[in-house]
Amino acid sequence: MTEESAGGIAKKFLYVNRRAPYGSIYGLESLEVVLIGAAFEQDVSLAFLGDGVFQLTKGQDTKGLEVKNFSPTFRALEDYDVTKLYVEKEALEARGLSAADLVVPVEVVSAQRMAEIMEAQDVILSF
Amino acid sequence: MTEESAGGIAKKFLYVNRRAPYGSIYGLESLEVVLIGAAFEQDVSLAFLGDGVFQLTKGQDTKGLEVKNFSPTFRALEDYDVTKLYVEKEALEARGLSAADLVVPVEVVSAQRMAEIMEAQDVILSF
Amino acid sequence: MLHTVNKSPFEHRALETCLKFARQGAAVLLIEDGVYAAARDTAVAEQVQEALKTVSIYALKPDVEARGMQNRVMDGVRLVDYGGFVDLVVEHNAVQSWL
Amino acid sequence: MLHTVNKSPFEHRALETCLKFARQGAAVLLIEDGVYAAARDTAVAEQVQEALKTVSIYALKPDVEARGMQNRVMDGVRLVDYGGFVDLVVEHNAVQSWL
Amino acid sequence: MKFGILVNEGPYTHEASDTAYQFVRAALAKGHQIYRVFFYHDGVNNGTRLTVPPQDDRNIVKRWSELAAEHKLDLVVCIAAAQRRGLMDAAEAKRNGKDAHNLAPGFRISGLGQLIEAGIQADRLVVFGD
Amino acid sequence: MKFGILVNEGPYTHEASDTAYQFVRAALAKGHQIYRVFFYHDGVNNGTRLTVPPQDDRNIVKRWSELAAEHKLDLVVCIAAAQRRGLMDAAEAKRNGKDAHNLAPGFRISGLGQLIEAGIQADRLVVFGD
Repeated sequence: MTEESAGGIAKKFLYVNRRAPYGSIYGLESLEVVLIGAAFEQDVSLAFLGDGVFQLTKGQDTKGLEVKNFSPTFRALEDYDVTKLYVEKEALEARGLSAADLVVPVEVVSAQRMAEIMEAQDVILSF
Repeated sequence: MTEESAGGIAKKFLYVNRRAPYGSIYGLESLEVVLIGAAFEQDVSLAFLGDGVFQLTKGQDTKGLEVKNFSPTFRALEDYDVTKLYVEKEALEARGLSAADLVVPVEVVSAQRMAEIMEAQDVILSF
Repeated sequence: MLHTVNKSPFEHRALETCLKFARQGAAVLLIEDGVYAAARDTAVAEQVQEALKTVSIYALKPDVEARGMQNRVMDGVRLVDYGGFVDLVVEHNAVQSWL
Repeated sequence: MLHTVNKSPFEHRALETCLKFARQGAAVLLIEDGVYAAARDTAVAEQVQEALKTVSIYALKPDVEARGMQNRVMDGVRLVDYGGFVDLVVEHNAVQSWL
Repeated sequence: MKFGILVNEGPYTHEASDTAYQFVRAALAKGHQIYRVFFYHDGVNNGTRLTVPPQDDRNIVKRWSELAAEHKLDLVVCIAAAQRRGLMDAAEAKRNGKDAHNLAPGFRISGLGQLIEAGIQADRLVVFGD
Repeated sequence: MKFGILVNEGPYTHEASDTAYQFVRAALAKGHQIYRVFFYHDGVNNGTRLTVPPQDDRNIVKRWSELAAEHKLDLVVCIAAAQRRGLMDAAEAKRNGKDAHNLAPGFRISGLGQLIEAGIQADRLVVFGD
């Protein structure tokens, strides 16, 4: 197993994203952790709850803000073997969004299912 | 008039407090502005909306946090001729509080009245 | 009077509080994460539409675009750029920032 | 699993979100401005009482005292000091901080 | 018209400093005056010259400094807030026995009275924060 | 038990750094180990030696430094977050051509890998922030 070849047992890491992009830097700096963390060959999942779903929306154009649009980076996660992206169904709905509005394929899950996913983790990094 | 003796026309300053104490420093640092500002002999009012009312509650004991309890300082405001303290009625009620729970005498006002007070200001400092 | 709101209406009560204190004829400018309140078909859209009956609501265009919302802004909310923000401040006697 | 909530339930939706994801048997520790949720007779008290049927709720005593709430904590919410916070972390497999 | 500006958050973490900067630039472009920009709370962190942002990102501190130089802006960092957070100029470093200082060009450190004065002298005071 | 600690906010503005400090002290008092305290986002500002808090207030940076010395704590400031916000040690200052540095005793600057490693090595990771 990949995990054991890295010299240890893989832990289940969950990154919980609950903030909208650009109003604060948490989303961007959280993604920086995910990218670095990918090299450690752990069992990684990302959860997008509440306003966190806004990080994934299509059509972001940050020229007017003079900041970097980091949403395309989510598309690169696959190259890092980070493929488990869970999005809260109710959060999408409350915000008038659907999976088709997001820049990457995700698994849209109920609050109940998301709670189960959270319970199964060893390490939860929340930003 | 005091204002003219200070060499100018007094402006109406409103300090809007909407944050609970200790969870963040905004309440304390806002009060520091009020104290310094008192020397400028303007027409000063303080508004406590939402969680801002928590700044004024009696019985604060910060020993366990090892931070300074700044609530007694509100009692000193009178010495600085800062006497117009307005508290949002609905905010108190939602938090299970009444004027008797506060460290200083205040005027408890409706949202409607508070809106009128805000409209009458020249400068609004919000923290 | 001009009110600015910079918080998402889905996580904070800043917009709700602002609308409680914004009087007839006031202007509300949504900036930063506050612009999410300008989107159609959300859980807060009805509240914003109701508010439009008594106050003018603006949203800061660069913030709207950064969040990919340019095609989802509800009717009645007017977009302004930073220059328009400046004009709104000039036109009103005072500004209350609902941080 | 242990959940911590550090935001006031009157201004933010952090507690509401936490309670949505806290499963039967989980523990919720209120810290910092989150302790306001532990008070009796508030607009959110009923929501907290309802949650007490399925999860354990704790509040950090130094934060409760700093806010002058020592006599207003509702029945069923248990107070812990920093050592108790540490024990709660030890007793649960993981911690989710609802920031 | 004369504007006073209050910035309550530091660079990068919250959008406040960006919005304030764009507002100031737009106001200047329209021929308005900026009486003063006052940095309070974490806003004082906008005044450090020790930031090294990524190459592909904006340099928030530097562009404040440059805007100040170009338009003779008065950028004031609150001394009390700065002391709590580790911002100081050479004089403050000397007074407090510190071996380094970090204030960026174009900023000066002064008291809260400068904020009140901005409220009095400016036609409008606009607050940016979190 | 071994704890990893993540601190996401700076000193004074939010309570996060206070709570984290009290948690760490309580854990040590109970005989637990602190594998690492990692400072990210504005949390890096806990690592500046240039703060001068009021006499009657706690000195947040100093007490982190002292606790580190007493218990050999590993206090790590994230390099990427630090560069954005103006935190640097002597080596970083030299590399970036800066004329000053401000890292406090007991802190070291390193990469985000140190946070992941803390997640892997510690029995529990606890996050403090705003």
